[in-house]
Amino acid sequence: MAVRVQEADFDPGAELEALAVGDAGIGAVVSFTGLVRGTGGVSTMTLEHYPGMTEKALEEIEAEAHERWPLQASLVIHRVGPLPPGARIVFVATASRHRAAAFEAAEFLMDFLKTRAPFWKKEVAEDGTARWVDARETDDRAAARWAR
Amino acid sequence: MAVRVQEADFDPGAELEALAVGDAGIGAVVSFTGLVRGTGGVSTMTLEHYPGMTEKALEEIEAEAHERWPLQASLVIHRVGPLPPGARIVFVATASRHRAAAFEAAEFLMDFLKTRAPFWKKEVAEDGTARWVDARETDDRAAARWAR
Amino acid sequence: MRILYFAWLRERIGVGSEDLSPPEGVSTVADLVEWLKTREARYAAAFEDVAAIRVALDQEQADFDAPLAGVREVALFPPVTGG
Amino acid sequence: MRILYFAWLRERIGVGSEDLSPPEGVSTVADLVEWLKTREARYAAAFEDVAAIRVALDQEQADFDAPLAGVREVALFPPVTGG
Repeated sequence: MAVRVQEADFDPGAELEALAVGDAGIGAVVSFTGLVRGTGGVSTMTLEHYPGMTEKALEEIEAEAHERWPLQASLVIHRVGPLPPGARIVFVATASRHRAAAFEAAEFLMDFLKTRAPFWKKEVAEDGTARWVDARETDDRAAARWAR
Repeated sequence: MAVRVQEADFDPGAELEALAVGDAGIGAVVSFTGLVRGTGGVSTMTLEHYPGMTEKALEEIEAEAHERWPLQASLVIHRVGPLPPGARIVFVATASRHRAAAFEAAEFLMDFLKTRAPFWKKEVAEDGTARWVDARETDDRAAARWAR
Repeated sequence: MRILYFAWLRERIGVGSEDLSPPEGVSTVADLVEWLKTREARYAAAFEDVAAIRVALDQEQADFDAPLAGVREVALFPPVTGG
Repeated sequence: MRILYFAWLRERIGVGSEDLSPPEGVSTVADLVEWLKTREARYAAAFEDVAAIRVALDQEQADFDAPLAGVREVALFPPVTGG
């Protein structure tokens, strides 16, 4: 169980390898990697965040996932700062005995991260114009399905 | 879109990297890795399959996933032969513009692989006794939810 | 007709594949299994619980009432357990 | 009281954080925002559509009717868009 907020890139393969080590009961590992899309003329995506609250919010979301599903391990990495198209932005990984828990927990982590963690995306286009990305209603709906 | 049936191990990090290369529209990559659990005194898990039909079945399942969801890329790897505890057995990865399609397609691929692809698992315990793994009813139920 | 067996079915019958010519009247998968059971005790034992057996005809999943006409490869096996 | 602004709210107001002492009578988040709007035009412009603003009190998400008593850090920002 770990969260990391960092400017640096990360290595999904190494993270997946480390996640499953040391617990012989793990049978299923799910990962999600979010990338900066290079379509629509975006030249840079800048991630702003709220230092302090970000880590807290991610840790709370992760703790809730462990409370809801029998997870042996999990990891959330979110990058901040300016990122070029194709760059990794976010990584979520979950490990469990069976696949249903690992899949559901990973989706839950992403849905809550998208609606509760204090990150804001700003797109700079190739012509230099900048715009803050609008929140998506589909993200709110995705998060709402986990209500209990 | 690719399927591979092989004795050799694979590198999830390298596979994820290759999957997302060359399509700037990819924003979400989901992976599932299945591991041999080392609990319950299992010393070797042997995967038998039906050469010819295996590849065909996996390709059909993958084609159906592409028909149901807007995927930019996908990959299915399944190992055969004897595998020790902790070894990777199966890898499924999907890439799409948004995360919902990537998650759902990966779950669909796993559910159908578990119930339609001709693989059979035999466990050999530390005391030398062998048993064929029984099919799980939960896998049938998981596959049934994709009926349409 | 080539007949393939997998997993514990292969172990109980003792071979992974064989070429057989079923007699006239064997027109469906169910007929084939009934005929196999009459051949030897090991077949009768292997097919004791036909509900536990799945079939593929020319590498496509099929039902027990599927016709065998034109089929070159019949595979009989327990429910799959990969993944 | 430390007040933080993020994303386009920070850009419109022109600072990321400031230490302010709201007058008596400012007891909820809604009161605070109304008071900020009276300070300068840039605040009035930034908070034109309060439905588009979210708030965290001492780094925990909160509602506009939440009381400010005992709160040290108020963060105002648009809906989050990470991930």
